[in-house]
Order: sequence, then C-alpha cells, then structure tokens
Amino acid sequence: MATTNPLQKALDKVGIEYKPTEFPNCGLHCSLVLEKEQIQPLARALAGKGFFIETVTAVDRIKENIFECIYLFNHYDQSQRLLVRVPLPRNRAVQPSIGRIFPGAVWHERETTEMFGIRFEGCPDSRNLLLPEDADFHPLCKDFSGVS
Amino acid sequence: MNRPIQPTYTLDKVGEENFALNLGPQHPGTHGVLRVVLHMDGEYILQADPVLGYGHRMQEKIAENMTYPQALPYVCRMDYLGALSYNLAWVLAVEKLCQFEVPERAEAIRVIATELNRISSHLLWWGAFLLDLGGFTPFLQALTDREQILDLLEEITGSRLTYCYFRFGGLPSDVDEEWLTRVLAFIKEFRDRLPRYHDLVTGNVIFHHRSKDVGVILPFDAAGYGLSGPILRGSGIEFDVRKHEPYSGYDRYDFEVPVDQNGDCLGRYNVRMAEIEQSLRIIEQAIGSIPDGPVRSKVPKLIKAPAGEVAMAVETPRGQLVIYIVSDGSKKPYRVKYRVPSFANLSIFAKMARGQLLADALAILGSLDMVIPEVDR
Amino acid sequence: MMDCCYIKEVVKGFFSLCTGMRVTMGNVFTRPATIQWPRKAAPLPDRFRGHIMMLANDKTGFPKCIACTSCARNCPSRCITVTGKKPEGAKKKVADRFELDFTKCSLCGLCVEICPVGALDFSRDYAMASYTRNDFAAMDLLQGLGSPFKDA
Amino acid sequence: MNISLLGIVGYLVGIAALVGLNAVILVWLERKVAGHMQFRLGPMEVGPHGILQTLADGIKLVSKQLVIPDEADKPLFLLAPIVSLVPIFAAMVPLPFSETVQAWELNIGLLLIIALGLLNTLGILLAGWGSNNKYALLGGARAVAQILAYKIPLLICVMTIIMMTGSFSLRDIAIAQKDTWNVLYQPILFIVYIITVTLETNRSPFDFSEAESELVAGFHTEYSGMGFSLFFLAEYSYMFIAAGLATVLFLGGWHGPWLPGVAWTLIKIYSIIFLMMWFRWTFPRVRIDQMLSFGWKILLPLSLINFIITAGVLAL
Repeated sequence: MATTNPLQKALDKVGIEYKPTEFPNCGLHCSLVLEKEQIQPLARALAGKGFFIETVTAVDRIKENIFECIYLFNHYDQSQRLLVRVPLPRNRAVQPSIGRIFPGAVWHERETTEMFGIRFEGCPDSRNLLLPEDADFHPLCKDFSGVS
Repeated sequence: MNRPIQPTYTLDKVGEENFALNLGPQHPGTHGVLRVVLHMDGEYILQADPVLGYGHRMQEKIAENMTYPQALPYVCRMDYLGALSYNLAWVLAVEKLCQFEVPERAEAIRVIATELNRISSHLLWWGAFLLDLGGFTPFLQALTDREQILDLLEEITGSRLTYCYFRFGGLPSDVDEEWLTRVLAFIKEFRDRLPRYHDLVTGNVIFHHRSKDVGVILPFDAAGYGLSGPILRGSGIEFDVRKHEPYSGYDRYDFEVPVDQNGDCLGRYNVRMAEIEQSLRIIEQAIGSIPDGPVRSKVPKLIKAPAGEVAMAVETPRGQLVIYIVSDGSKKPYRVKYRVPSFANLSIFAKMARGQLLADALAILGSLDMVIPEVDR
Repeated sequence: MMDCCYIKEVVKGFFSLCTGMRVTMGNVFTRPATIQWPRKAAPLPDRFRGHIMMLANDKTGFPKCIACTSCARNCPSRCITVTGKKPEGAKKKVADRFELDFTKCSLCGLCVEICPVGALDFSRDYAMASYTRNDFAAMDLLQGLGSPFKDA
Repeated sequence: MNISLLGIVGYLVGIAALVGLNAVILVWLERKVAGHMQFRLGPMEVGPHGILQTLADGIKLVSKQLVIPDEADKPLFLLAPIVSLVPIFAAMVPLPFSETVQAWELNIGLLLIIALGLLNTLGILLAGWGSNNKYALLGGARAVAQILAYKIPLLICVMTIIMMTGSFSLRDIAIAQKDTWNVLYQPILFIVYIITVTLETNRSPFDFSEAESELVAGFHTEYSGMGFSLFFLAEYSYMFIAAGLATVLFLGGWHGPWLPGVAWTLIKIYSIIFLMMWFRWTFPRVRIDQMLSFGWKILLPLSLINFIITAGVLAL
C-alpha cells in the first residue's frame, strides 16, 4: 500500500521496518536501533526524501560498556522526528560519517568526536570544534572527572 | 550591482599575495567571542574557517550533575536574548518526561512572555544587523523600544535578561490584569512606531544594495545544513516549530509563518520584521482569550523523572531548539543534549562567505543572528 | 529606456535617503529615553531579584530560618552555607550561620521558592560595588538580625 | 605684500586656536547630535550640557601612554598622524571668513586647498602601512583606492565654479556671489560636492578606511592616546575646511543680511557640518565597490553633464 509518510517511504527504501512511537509522550515519531553499516544508506534515503539533520550526539552507557550514537532527523513539511540509535563498543568506537550526505552533520560529528571520542570515519573535518585544538580528553564520557 | 565571480579556492592558491585575517575573537562584527580565520585575497574571502569554543561551558555536563529544577537557571543562560524560549523548552521537556499537567492560564502567560521575548530579541538583532552594516541610529532606536519590553518582562520575572520564570507544572506567580493591559498598550504604541523602522531602514537604498542578493542560501543547502528559524524561512521553506509541532497551546492562535523566497540577507530581514508583527498578533490573541484559574498544577517537590527519553522542540527567536533528555529514573538527567539553532545556522557560514567581500561576509554574519554562548554552550 | 529606469532608480534612492533623514530628525524632537542615573533612578519592580536576604520573625526578632538546609541543597551553584543550633528549651533549630557566596550566585531564586518557612526574600539592593572580592564571597545574611546565640 | 615674522607667528597661533577650538566644539556637537538622534542626551556631566566633555577627553588622551606595536614601522607610525594634521594649517590660510578676515589672500587658494586635501589620504596610507596590522592595511588601501572615484567629480565641481567666476581666488569667488548664491544656479553640483567631500573626509556612509564593524577601526586600529587624538583633530579640521570651501563655493561666503560676515560664514560652515553629521547618524555604510561604481557611474557623469551645460549657458 502506498503511503504519504516520507519517513515510511525512506525506511521502506532501505528495508527497515517502520514502527511509530507515541509522539505526544516522547516527542519522537519513530525510534530505531540500527547497526553502524546501516546509517549511511539510511541517511541517503532520508536526504532524498527531504529530511534534515537535527543533531548527532551520543550517550555514554558506561554500565553496558557501550556508546549509543544518536541521530535525530526531522522533516520540514511534516513533523516526523526520527531517532536512530547505533550502539558502539566503548573501547573502539568508530562510526561511518554522514558528513558527505548532510553537510550540516559535520559540526555535530566533530562535537561528538571531541566530547566522547567516537571517531567518524570519512568525516571531511575532524578537528576539535569546541574544545581547544590540543585537548585529548572527552568530557562527556561518564568516567571523565576533570583535567588538572 | 553585479555579484563578483566567485574565485574557487584551492590550498595552493594561498600564496604570498594572500593573507590570513583573524576575525575575532574580539571584533565588533562577530557579536561575541567568535573567531573566524579568513583566508583573503585582497578584500575577497577565499576561505572562512569559524573557530568556536571561546565561550564553551560544557552546559550538557553541567545539566547531568544537576537535578531537574537546578538546571533551570543554567538553561536560560545559553541564549541570553531568547532566555524564555530556553526556559520554556526545558520546562516542557521535563513536563513531557514526567507527564505533568499545565493549567491553561499558565500556558497563555507562557506564550505572552515568550513572544515578548521574541520581539525583544528580533529588535536587538535589527539594531545589531544595521550596526554591522554601519548604521548607528537603528541600534539605539531598537533598544529604546526593547527597553519597554524588558521593563514589562522584568515586572513579571524579576530580571531583565536571563529570565527564569517558568516552572514545572506552570508558573511561580500569576500576572495581574494591569500588566496585561500594559502589554496591550505597549503593542498599540509599538505598532505606531513600526513604520519608523521601515522608513529608516527598509526603504533605504544603501541598505537595499548592501543586503539584496548578498549571502544567498538555496533551499537545498538549507536542508543539508539543518537550518531553522528565520534563516530557513528566508530561503522559502515554511518551517516553524510553533506550527509544526505545536506546544503550549500555539495551535489555538491564528498566525502566519512569514516566508521570503529570496534567501538573501534582505529576505531574512523581511522575515524577521514580519515575525515581529505576527508575534504582536499572537500576544493580542493570547491576552484576549486568557482564561482564569490557577497558574501552577500540583507537582511533587522532589522531581524524579521516570526512566526513558524525550525530545522537545521549541521555536526560539533563532530557530528550532531541541532538548533531548535521557533519564535513568533518578533525580538528575542521565544525558542532556541541546540541539541549538545557532550552532546549525553558523555551520553554513563557511560556505556562504567563500568568494565574498569582507563587508558582505560581515553582513551575512549579522543576518545569521547568532548568539555565541548558545553556539558554544 | 534603460537609462530612464536607471535615472528613476537614482532619484528614488535619493528620496529614500531623505525619508531616513526625516526619521532621524524626528528623533531629535522626541523626548530622550535617558534616565540620568544616579540623579534619577528607574523604578524597581516588585519582583526585582537582588541578592537574597534573611527575614526576621516578627515576634522574636530572630531570623525565621530553621536551618533545614533545603536552600543550600537546592542551590545550583552551591553558594549557600547554613548551620543551625537548637537554643535551650526551643522546639526548632535556629540558624546561627547563614552565608551567601554572592560571587557564585546566579540570582535564580530557587532558595526563596524552596524555603518551607518563607525565611528568605530578595533584597532591593542593586548598586553594589567593592574593591575586594571578599566582600561578596561570604555575605553574612544574619547580620543585623537578633540571634539567640549572641549572648552566649 | 610684506610678510613679517610676527605676522606668521600670529597666523599660526590663530589657526592652531581655530583648529583646536573647532575640534572641541565639533566633537561635542557630534556626540550631542548622535545622542539626540538616538533618543539619548549625549554628554551631560562635564560643564553645562557636557560642553567641556571634549576638553576632559582631550586631557585624558594626551596624558595616555603612546603605545607603539613591536612590529610596527616606527618612523612611519609616528609620522602618519603628523602628516595627516600639518597640511591643515596650510589649508586654512586662504579660507576667507569675511571680506577682511582672511589669513592670506592667495590667488590660487582654491587649488592649494584641493591639493593639500590629498595629503590626508597619505597620512591614512602611512598609518595603515606603518601599523603592520592587517585591518589597518586594508583601511589604508581602501582610502587610496577611492581617491580617483571622488577626486575627479570633486575637481569638476570646483572647475565649474571657477568657470563661472573666472578666478581661483576664494575671495573673488565669494565676492562674485554677492547677489545670488551659486547653489541656486547649481543645486545638483552642490549635492555632488557634498557627497564627494563626505567621501574625502572619510565620514559615514563612506567611512571605509575606518569601517568600524568591518575593520575594527581601520587605519587607526593601533593608535592610542596622542596619535589617535591627532587623527581625530585632523578629521574634524578637514570637515571644517570642506564645509568652509562649500560655503565659499556655493553658499555665498560671508554674504548675508543683518549679521556680520564672520558670523554668517561660521553659521554656514556649521550647518554643512551638521548636515554631514546627520548623514553619519542616519545611513548604513555603503560597500566599497558600490561606492566606487557610484562615483564613476553617477557622480562623474552628473558633474560632467553639469559642467558641459554650464559651459554652454555661459558661452551663450
């Protein structure tokens, strides 16, 4: 059955099941947990359907020893907030960059890199953005306790 | 005037004749501690590289170490010109997370206060933008009117800039009828004064030449960079969180989302000027239909949010702010992410500044209306 | 034809400049908005938020504070230090030390809101200046109020 | 004509007093005009309505340390404000204030003033180059880049007037307007002249070489204390000379009813200066390339056409 929902269309294109969540309760229309290989095809499909990137960030789940890389997408015409969650191992967190698909993601990725130490492979620019250029600590990690 | 042909930038072109210019961190045109490293060929910019972080305070980490009410004053200090929008976003996000109810009267007052704040922010932008273009009088003309808004807001919130007025479940205190009539009186007076703004600037031929066709953002680029707010609407995309994902009863009011198809500095200017008028309309409607009743619902003193996550989007004067909270069920949020509008809006500057004259680059920077502490957080 | 448009543009531009000059000249004949502080002062609104101050109990003249420390615990900047003792024969504790580190305070007012006995309020002090930081680093809010511990 | 040493000293002292007093009044006037155009009061504290504020500021500026940047070209850096200021003393000489009050009647007075006006640009260029600051350099380069765009229309303006009176002497030009002021014959030329002198004196909306929001402070970014105040003095004195020239060329010099000639001259001069201040506090800054094309495409043809028409009318 054809749908007018751009999110569903985009997800169909990359073969991901569309499971809506309760928007009034959490402010998200759809929440996905994906593998890191899936993010670039999904981003391409979303870009093709007119989505824009809201943010790229991460959550440090130190108890499970993973980083959750978080992507928020939304659509300009319809409210369709999509949250994509990519679990990454904490000790070697590497994630394919979507900076070449959404140029606006570059700054968000740079910020995530410096704050968590997640490396974005193929990001056009990987210098520190907010922290000093020689900062090698990652302040938003839960085990960060300040620099002397 | 014809636009210059854009020189294409390659690294080996930076030779002896070209030089690097440090625009900022202390420069009157950057509106705060922003530094842009410009590679220049005479007056033309070959490449612009914004350097951020001079005002970085690690707001997200601070929020992780604060209880939900404690984080309130911190949130408002990110965007000092639109503090109430931030205040509102934080309050709404936590209310959504904890499922608190908000009385209708409180919602209406929130809308009035936030829209007043939006007008004051746009007025300051108006003056500062003209200051970037070299006009001095508009700045103080705008500040004179903004002062009255600050007086009104000071009366209800107790502070003039970094307001912290909204609380979980409503407001700490009600406003009286007299204040509402004074707001209406201000609106009437301000409507009379608005033509003066247009006479002084909007019709001015010098201003026209400085802003028309300068810093054009194509809708395609706008989407790619995730822009929002007046900058996006200046490029012809009708996206306003107040319409898109209505909050705080914005769906009850009748207002338009001004759009300009040109995508240049003048387009963004027109959008903001039209937005001021729409905000006036919203305030009038909100005051006209304000219900009686309590302004605060019953909220537990110790707020423990249930485990889960929430994303709350709010339209600040600069664009779409998303507060994303991950809660683990304790008194403090596990992770907070502020998706700030200026951050995304500034990221397109490097692309826009390329091939422009220095004077135009500053006009573009001014038209983006960033607040640097918001970008840096 | 082109030239005609061009000249029209120039003339139109010239008149737009005149309009702008009319506005600024109009400003000259408008009453200035300046209030010449400190000769005159703008009125302070009722909800003005200065630094916090301790209120006295009307009957005893002692501070209202019961030293429950909820203000200190709720302060985002941790700028309040409060200790209390129980005077002999009394049921409740009374603060014997209440210090505000005004250098850290962000005037958010959470302490005023949270206080269970309404012992705190905003002062209307705004023109504060000093040569040393220490004058504000430990402001003793109990100063000037009576205290049951003073005699001992 | 006999020149005594005493006379020269007298002239110098007189002109120095004029320059200083003029700057004191103009700075105060500028701040007052700015204030009232922006719903403010301007300086109010020192003296009645702040009239002595400039004096206080001047004392402060003079008593300040002269900071010379390490990498600056020291001789040029120190020379620049002087190069900017000194020509003024010469340029004031042929300016007539009334039929009798004039430092020295020169038969080529007009030419002298126009030529000395160019030295201001040299001062700006030296300051821009000597400061070894990129913003200052850009400011200096801008000042030089714009010379031709305004000098040629300005010279054509002046030439038209010379053609009408047939003399280079400012005194003769003023006397020729005893009955009718030139501005009535040449209103467009007057506008062109006002625009070009606004350009020449680096006043907003054409203040490219010090464009505050773009170049921080342009050519005087690195100057402080005395150097800065000399540049200020020079700017306001050039305004005075430009307005004085406009008075003589277009507004009939000292001619006017009831009041003595000197009073009329000063009233006219300060009215024109007020007009220039009014511009500054009203308009945004023009972009430099737009100004260049404005100079070449509008001012030059306009003044040239005017010149030709005037020549034609005079020939008839």
